[in-house]
Amino acid sequence: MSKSITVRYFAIFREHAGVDEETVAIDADTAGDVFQQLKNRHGSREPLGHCKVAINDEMADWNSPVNDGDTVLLFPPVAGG
Amino acid sequence: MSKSITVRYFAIFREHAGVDEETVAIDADTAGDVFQQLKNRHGSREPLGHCKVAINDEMADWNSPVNDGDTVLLFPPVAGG
Amino acid sequence: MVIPSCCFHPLPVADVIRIIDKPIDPNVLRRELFDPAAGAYAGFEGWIRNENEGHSVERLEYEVYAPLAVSEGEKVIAEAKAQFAILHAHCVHRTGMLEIGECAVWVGVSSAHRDEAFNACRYIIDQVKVRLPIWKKEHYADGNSGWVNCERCAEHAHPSAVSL
Amino acid sequence: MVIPSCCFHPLPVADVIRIIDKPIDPNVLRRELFDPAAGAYAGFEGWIRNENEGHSVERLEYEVYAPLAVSEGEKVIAEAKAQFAILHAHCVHRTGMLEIGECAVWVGVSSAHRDEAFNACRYIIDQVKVRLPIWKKEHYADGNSGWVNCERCAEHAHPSAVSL
Repeated sequence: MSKSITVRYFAIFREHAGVDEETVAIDADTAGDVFQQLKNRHGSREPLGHCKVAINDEMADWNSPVNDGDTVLLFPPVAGG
Repeated sequence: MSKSITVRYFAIFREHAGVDEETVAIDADTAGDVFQQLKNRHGSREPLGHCKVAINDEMADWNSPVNDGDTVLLFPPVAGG
Repeated sequence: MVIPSCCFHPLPVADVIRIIDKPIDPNVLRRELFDPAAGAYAGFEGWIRNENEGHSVERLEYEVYAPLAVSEGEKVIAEAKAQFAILHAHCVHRTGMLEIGECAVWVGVSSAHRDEAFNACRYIIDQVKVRLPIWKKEHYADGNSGWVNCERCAEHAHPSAVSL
Repeated sequence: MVIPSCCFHPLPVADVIRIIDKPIDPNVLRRELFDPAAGAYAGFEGWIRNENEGHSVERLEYEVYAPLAVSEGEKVIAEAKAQFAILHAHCVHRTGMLEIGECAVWVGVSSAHRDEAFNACRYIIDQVKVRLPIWKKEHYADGNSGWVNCERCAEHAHPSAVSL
């Protein structure tokens, strides 16, 4: 069943997507599903394990469930410092 | 054979001796001999291994030889930092 | 300006991690860690250097997602305080465009003895680098630019190495 | 005063170790270590704390035999540079009477990467503490005083423990 998910892209993902944020109708159970199904948006061939995800401003796992109305933040590999 | 040795005392050794420096006539082969024979001056019961010694402004060992006219610096246990 | 360190007084310190877009001033920051019981202070600074993996770097652009950088940074500092007998620990990270020689991140720790200050400082910077949602884009002398850890990483990602 | 770290220019640096009788200013000192190739800076400061081994300390008096403290300190820093891939390392130690909270010793190291900066900084302070001819006398709240590592050590020295 399709869910309405707001997706936020960061750093290189945002540059690929061309937008900071968009709301998509998507058939996804987990954060990982969102990442995989939006490959043509964020354009990343990164392994999921290199990236991070947050749901509604809380750090999450790739197998965390997503619900209708959630905001999913897609983080490419971090490089602080 | 007696040698003329100038001895400099530091920190607690100086406080015990009551002088910064004095020249003594002493029958000593090594820096360790100087330390042991001046026990009543520096007043220390420290093991030699806890203390350090310099001869003519170069760090030395307790078994370094002392010569007539040398200046021997007696250093109690250090505590920098 | 020399601020005699004997004249310290505890500053009001609400936040142990901060994301700022102005130059980091380690001299002001270290004063926040003063404590009459502190015998040791360890500090770390990450500076922008002119080279990375053979590329000549002209400047570095930091992107920080502040809400989660702060909450994750607070966790890191709480972990350091739980693991090591320290008194105070703070971290400040820059965002925006930085020039060569600028300070991108500062970590400071005070403790009674030096072992704990060194270990906690190292723990914090190590964790900050791998856990906080912060990205940097290098701008090269040849006019190109690249996101650190991203483009090269993606180029080299082979299907067999992909894992969840 | 904020000195923007982007505006650094190499300072003339003759001496890598200094003994001074005025307050240590880490902000000026760290600037001496700036280098366009430096990505990491690790700093250590020893602060006067208000307690040692159960004694309430009011102030601390440092005695330094400068000629040998400097020559031994130069050896320590040369060893650090030989062992670790660092760019610059300096150390400054105070002499004279210091109050609680004052900085007694500062060590700063810059390097391309953080591992080397941390390890060299730790090496230098560890060696400085055990090798340089520096002594400190604690002045206690009760009016007494004592040389650190000396009097208590002498009290507990038993003939059987004496060794060359």
